[in-house]
Amino acid sequence: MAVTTYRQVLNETLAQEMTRDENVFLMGEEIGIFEGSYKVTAGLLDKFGPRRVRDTPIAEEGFVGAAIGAAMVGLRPVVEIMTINFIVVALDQILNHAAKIHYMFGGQTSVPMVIRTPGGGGQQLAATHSQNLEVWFAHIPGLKVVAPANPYDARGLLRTAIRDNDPVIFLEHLALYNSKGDVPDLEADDDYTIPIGVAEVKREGSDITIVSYSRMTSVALEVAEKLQGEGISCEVIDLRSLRPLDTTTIINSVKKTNRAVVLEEDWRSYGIGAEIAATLQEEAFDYLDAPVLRVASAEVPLPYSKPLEMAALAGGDQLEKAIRRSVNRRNQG
Amino acid sequence: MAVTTYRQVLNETLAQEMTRDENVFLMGEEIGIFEGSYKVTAGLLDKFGPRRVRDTPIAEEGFVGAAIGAAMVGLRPVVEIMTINFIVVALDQILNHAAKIHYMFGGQTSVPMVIRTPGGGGQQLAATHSQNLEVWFAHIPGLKVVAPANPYDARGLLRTAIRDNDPVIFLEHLALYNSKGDVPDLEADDDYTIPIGVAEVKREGSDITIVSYSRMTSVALEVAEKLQGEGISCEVIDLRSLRPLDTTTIINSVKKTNRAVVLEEDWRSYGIGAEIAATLQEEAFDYLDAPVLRVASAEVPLPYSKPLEMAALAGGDQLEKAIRRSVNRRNQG
Amino acid sequence: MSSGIGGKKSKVEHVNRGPLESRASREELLTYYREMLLIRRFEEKTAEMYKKAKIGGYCHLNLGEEATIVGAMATLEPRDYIFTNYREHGYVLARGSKPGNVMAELFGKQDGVSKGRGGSMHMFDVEKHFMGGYAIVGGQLPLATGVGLAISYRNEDAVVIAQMGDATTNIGAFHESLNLAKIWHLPVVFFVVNNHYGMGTTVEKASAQPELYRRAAAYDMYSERVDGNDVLAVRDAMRRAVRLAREDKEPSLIELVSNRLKGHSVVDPDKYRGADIKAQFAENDPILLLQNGLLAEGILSDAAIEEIELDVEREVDEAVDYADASPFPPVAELFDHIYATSVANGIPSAPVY
Amino acid sequence: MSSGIGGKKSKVEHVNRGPLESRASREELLTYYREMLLIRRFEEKTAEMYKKAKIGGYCHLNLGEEATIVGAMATLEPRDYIFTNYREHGYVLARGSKPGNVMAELFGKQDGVSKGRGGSMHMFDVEKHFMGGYAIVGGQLPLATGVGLAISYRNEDAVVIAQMGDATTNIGAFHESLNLAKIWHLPVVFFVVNNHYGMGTTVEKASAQPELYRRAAAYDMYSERVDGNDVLAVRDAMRRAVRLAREDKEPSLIELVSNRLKGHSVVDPDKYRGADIKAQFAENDPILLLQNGLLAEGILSDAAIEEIELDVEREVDEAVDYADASPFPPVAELFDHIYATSVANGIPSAPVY
Ligand SMILES: Cc1ncc(C[n+]2csc(CCOP(=O)(O)OP(=O)(O)O)c2C)c(N)n1
Ligand SMILES: Cc1ncc(C[n+]2csc(CCOP(=O)(O)OP(=O)(O)O)c2C)c(N)n1
Ligand SMILES: [Mg+2]
Ligand SMILES: [Mg+2]
Repeated sequence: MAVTTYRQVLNETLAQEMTRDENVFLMGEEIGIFEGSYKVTAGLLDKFGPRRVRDTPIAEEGFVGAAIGAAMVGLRPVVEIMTINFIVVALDQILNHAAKIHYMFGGQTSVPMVIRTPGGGGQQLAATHSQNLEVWFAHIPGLKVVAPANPYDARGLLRTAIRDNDPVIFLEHLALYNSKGDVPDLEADDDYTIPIGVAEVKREGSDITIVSYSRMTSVALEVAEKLQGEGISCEVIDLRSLRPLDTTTIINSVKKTNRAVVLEEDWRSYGIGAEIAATLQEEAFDYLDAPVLRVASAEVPLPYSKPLEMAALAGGDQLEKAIRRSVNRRNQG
Repeated sequence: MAVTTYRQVLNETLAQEMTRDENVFLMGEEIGIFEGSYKVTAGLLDKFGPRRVRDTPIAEEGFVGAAIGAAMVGLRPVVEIMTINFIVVALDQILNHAAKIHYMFGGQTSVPMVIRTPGGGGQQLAATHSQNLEVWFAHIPGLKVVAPANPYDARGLLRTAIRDNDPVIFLEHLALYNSKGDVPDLEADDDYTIPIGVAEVKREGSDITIVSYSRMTSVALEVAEKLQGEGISCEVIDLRSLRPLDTTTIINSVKKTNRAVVLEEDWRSYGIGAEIAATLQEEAFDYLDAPVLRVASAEVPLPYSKPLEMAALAGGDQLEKAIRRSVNRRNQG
Repeated sequence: MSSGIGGKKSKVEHVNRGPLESRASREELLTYYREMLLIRRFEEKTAEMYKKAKIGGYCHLNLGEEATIVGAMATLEPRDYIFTNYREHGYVLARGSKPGNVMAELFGKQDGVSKGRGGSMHMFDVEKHFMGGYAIVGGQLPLATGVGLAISYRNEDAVVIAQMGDATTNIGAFHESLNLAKIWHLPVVFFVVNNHYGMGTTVEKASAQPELYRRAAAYDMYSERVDGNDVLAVRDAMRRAVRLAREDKEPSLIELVSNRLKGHSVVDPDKYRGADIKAQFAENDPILLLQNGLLAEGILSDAAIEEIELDVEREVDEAVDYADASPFPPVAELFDHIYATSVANGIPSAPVY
Repeated sequence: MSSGIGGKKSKVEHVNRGPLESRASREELLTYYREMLLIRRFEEKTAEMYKKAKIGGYCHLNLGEEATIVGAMATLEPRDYIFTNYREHGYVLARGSKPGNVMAELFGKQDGVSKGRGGSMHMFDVEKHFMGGYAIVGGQLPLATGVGLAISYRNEDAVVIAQMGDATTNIGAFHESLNLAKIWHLPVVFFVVNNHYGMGTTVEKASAQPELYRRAAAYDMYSERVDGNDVLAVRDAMRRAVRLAREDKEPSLIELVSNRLKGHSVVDPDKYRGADIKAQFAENDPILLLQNGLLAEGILSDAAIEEIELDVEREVDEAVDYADASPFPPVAELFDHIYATSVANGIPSAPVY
C-alpha cells in the first residue's frame, strides 16, 4: 500500500488503462500541453502523444458528442469536462444520445465512454462555478453515475468505468484532488476493480446510518469518529454509485440502526438525499424510529464572499446536529 | 363560466397580457406564421405583428439567452420552447444566467421572463421527444416552476408568471392542450391570478392523500372518483408549483389522512415524488400510517412502439394499486 | 494520394444540362431512378398508413428530396457511415435496409430496423452503417464528427456523411462540429438539404447568410452548392466531397438545394406556402426531371416506366404486409437494452404497482 | 442617417503609425494613458492581494490588454451597455465604477460592485450599464444580443458591446448569437480580444479559421481586425462598429489582436509559453508603446509620467484600503435576492441543522 492523492491515482489509472487498451483515449480542454486545469492529466501528453491525449476547443457539446460518436464505433473515449459547471452545454448530447442510443436503437450499438468531471463548492468560485448537479445525471435512465470518495475507490471505479460498455459519468470533486488515501503500489496492484451500482459500508455502527458520497463521505467519517467518543455509533455508507443506486445496502443498514441522515453537498430540494429518504421510508418504513433527515447546502446560487459561502455549504456541524436530533427522538417517540 | 380548452386559455391569456403590457412579447420557433407547433399562439402574429410575436431560428441557447438579456433591461419576454426536449440545449442559460443573475449581482437587476414549454409522453414521439425533466428545473434556486393541471389554473398561473419579476418555467403538457375546463368568460373575467408556490386541494378526502401535478392531476381525480364508490376517500392535491414547493399543504393533508401516494409521469428515481416523499416522512413522520408511495413511469428511454410506451407510462391503474396497497396496510400495522 | 481539390475554394455548382448518358451509365441511371421512385412511393404509403393510424408520433417525409438522397448515397462504400436527422426514411432505404424493416419500424414492430423502439425519427441499421436518425436538430453532427474522429484515430479508409436541414445551420452544434472536423482533419462530409424551410420559416428569415454553403468560410472549409433536384449533380458534388474526405482527410460542406413537396410532417397542412410555390415544386420534381430525361434520351420507354412503377408499388405493398405481419415487441422486453454491460441494481426494483 | 460603412465588407485594419496628435486630442491621449495605467496597476495589485489570500477563487487579469479595453470603452455613451466575460476588472474600471468597489468585490465585501456575491468573475454595475462579467465561456453573447433586442424593440438609440476571448469563437453560443443579431438587425458590437490563447491552447489549434474576424462571413456581417496594442486603432475600429450599430442598426465583429502578459489566471505558472514569446510581449506592451509615443511627441515629460504613476498608485492603494475597510456581507443576508418578487414558500423552510 502507498499513500497517494486522489489526483495522482486518477492520473496513474488513466495511464494504465491507456496502456492496456489502445482504444482508450482522452479528450478535453487543456488536458495536454496545459496538463489539465487541475493537473489530473499531467504528463500524459508526453507519454501518449496528441493522438491519444486530445486537446479540444471550448466546444463541450461538440466534443462530448464526438466522443459519443467515436464510442458508437468502438473507441473508448475518456472525456474530461474541466468542471461540472461546463457540462450543461453538453447535456443534450448526454441525455438524448449517450444515455439513449443503446436502448432507442434496439441494442444495435453501445456507447462505451467515460465523462470525468469535478464538481463542488468551497473554493470561492461563486455561483456559476461551484455546482454539483449530480442529481440531474442520476435521474437519467441509461447512464451510470459514480462519485468515488477516496483514492482507492477512484482507482477501482475508474477502471470499471473505462472497461464498461455504457456511458459513465465519473464525478470527481475539486476538494478531493489533494486528499490522500491508501492504494496498492502500482507494482503490487492486482488490477482490482470496484463494481458500479454497489455502495460500501465505510464504517460500521449501530445507532444511526449516515448515507453520503464523494467528498461528504469523509466529512461523515470524521463526524462518526467524533461521535463515537460520545457513545453514538454511526454507520457510514458511501453510495459510490448514484445510478444505479444500491438501495439494498442502505435499506439493510437502516433495518439495523433504525435511523438515517443523508449528507450531501448539493442543494437540498430535489437532491440526492430526497431519493434516499424516499426509498428508505418506502422500503424500511417499519424499521424507522425517526424520520430520515437530510443535511444539504442552502438553496442559493453559491455566493463568492467567504463568510456567505461557508454559511451556505453543508458540513460536519450540521450533520452532527441532525444526528443528535435523530438520535434524541428516542426519548420522544 | 365557459368551457374552454387549455390551449385556448393559453392563447387568450397571452393576448390579454400583451394588450395589458407593451413590454410583454413572445419569442420562439414557429410561433408566428406557423402559429406554433401546437397552435398555442394561433392568430397572435396577425393581432400583434412580428415585433411582438417573434419567430426565431432553431437556436434555443441563443434566443433563450437573448430573452434573458432583454428581461434584464425591463422587457417581459414569454418564450415558447416547442417541447421541453429542446430546452436542454438552452439549459446553461437558464441555470447559470436566468436563475442566478438577480442573486449573483446582488439584486441589481432581475429577469422577468417566462419560458412556456410542453412536456410529456404518450404520443409515440419516442425517447428523445417524450420527456418530462421538470425535476431538473425544480432543483434550481432562483427559478420558479409551475405546472398547471387545468385551463383555470393555466390562466391564473400564466398571468402571475408574466407579471412576476423572476424567471418562471411554465410547464404545459402535450396531452392537456385539448383538455377542457371551466374558466370565466373573457368579458366576465375579474383578472384573477393564482399565486406561485401554493398548492391546491383539488378534492377533499380522508383516507389517503394523492399528490400530483400537471396532467397526472386529472388521472388522480379520476381514480379518486372511482375509489369513492368503493368507500376509499382520496384527497387530491395538485402541487401547481414545483418550485417553490408548498410543503405546508401536503403536510397538513397527510396529518389528516395519514397516508400518501405521489403520482407523476416522469421517471421515478430522483423525480418529483422523491422530494414529496422525503418531505412528508420528515415533517409528518408521526402521522404516517404507511410509507409514502410513488407511482411514476418506468425508467427507460420511452420506446416508440405503442404497447411498450403504454407499459412504461404511469397511469391510473398503477395509482389505484398503490392506493390499495397503502390503505390495506391498515390491517398489517 | 490527393484528390487535387484542395481545401479552400468555395464554388457554386451549376446544373449540367448535357445528356444524361454523358454523365452516368445506363445502369446507374436506372438504379437511381428506381431508388428515387421507391422512396417516393414508400413515403406516399407512409402518409397513407399514418392516416390509418398504423404509424404514430411525428413523421417527416422525404417527398421531393429523392434526388438529394439517392445522389448522396450513391457515393458511399459499405464501410462508410451515414448520419441523418429525423427525415431519414429515404436514406435508410437507399442504404439498402429492407423496406419491410423500415415500414415495420414505422409500425412499431419487433422487426423494425430499431426493433420498434425508435420509430420514424430514430432509425438505425448497424450492418449497413446507417448510424441513425436523430431528432434533436443538429444533434447528429457532433456524433458524425466523432465517427470521423474514430476513423482518423484508427487510420481507416472510411468516410462519414452527415445530413442536416437548412435550418440546422443556425444551431450551435453545427458550428462546433464543423470547426472540430476541420481542425482535426476528419473525413466527414457535412451536407445540407436546403429545402428552403425549417418547418414554416424560410432560410432567409433564419440564416443571416442564406447561401448556406458560404458558412464554410468560418472554418476555412471546402464547400459547394448544387441543384438538389438533379441527381447526377448531387452525386458528382458529393463524390468530390467524399474524395476530399477519403484521400485528403478533409471535411467539407455541401449544400443541396431541393424542395419539400408537402408539409413539414404528415400532420402539417402546409398553409404557409402558396399555390405559386407549390406549382414550382411540380415543375422541378426530381423524379419527373429524371424520367423526362430518360424518356427523351430513349433510355426508358413508357412501358418500362410502367413496369418499374408496378415493381416499386409491389415492393412497397410487400413492405406493408411484412410490417403488418411482424409482432409488436413483447412488453416483457421493456427493460431490455438499458445497459450494454449489466450492472448491480441496474433495473430499479421499484414495485410496478 | 447612415454610417456609410455598409454591412458586408470585411477588411484588415493596419496600424496607423502617424503622430498620436493627428489621431486624438491631447486630452484624450492623456485620459487613455491614465486609464490604461490604472488597469495595469490595479491588476498587479490584484495579483498581490490574491497571493495574500485576500482574494479567492479564479482570478483572470487584463495585464497586456489595456489598450483593447480603454480603446473599446472610449466609444461608449452612458446609455450604452457592455457585456464581458470573466476577465473583466479593467472594463469595470474603464466604465467608471470606483476602484474601491471593484477591489471590494474581489475581497468579497459588502461594498463590492456585486455586493461581494459575484467576485472576480461576476462583476456588475447597473448604474454604469456594466451588464456583467460572465464565467461560462460564450454565455454573455446571447445576453448581449438580448439587450440589443430590447433596444431595437423600444427603438432606442443605445448600443451594446459584447466582449469575448479568441477561444470563445469556437462555442455554439457565438454562432447562434451572431446569427440572431444579424437577422434581427440588432445594435450589437461583438468584439474579440484575441490574446492568442484560450488558457494554454493557441488560436491556430482551436479555430479552423484562425483569422477570427473572417468568421463574420457566416453571418454576412461587417468585421475588422485591428492591432489591439494600439489604443487609437482599437478606438477607431470600435467607433466605426458602434456607429454602424447606432445609425444603421447593424451588428459587427471586431477582432482586437492583443497579448496576455501573464498566465491565464493568477495561479497559472504559464509554463507553455517560452521566453521568446514573452520577450515579444514586452516589445508590444501597449502602455509602453503609448508612453513612448507621448514622450517622443512631447505630450508627456518624464516628470509628468512619474506624477501620473504616483497618482495611479495612490488610487489603487486607496482602493485596497477601501476594500479592507468594507465589511463582509452579513450571514443573515444569505437568502436575500433569491427572488425579485417574493413568493409563498420562497425560502425553503428546511431546518438548518
Ligand atoms: C433543438 C431542437 N429544436 C427544435 C426542434 C423542433 N424541430 C424539428 S424539425 C424542425 C425544423 C428543422 O428544419 P430543417 O433543419 O430545415 O430540416 P427539414 O425539417 O426542413 O428537413 C424543428 C424546429 C428540434 N427537433 N430540435
Ligand atoms: C463553457 C465553458 N467551458 C470551459 C470553461 C473554462 N474556461 C474558462 S476561460 C477558458 C479559456 C477562454 O479563452 P478565451 O476565450 O480566449 O479568453 P481569455 O481567457 O483568453 O481571455 C476556459 C476553457 C468555461 N468557463 N466555460
Ligand atoms: Mg429545411
Ligand atoms: Mg484568449
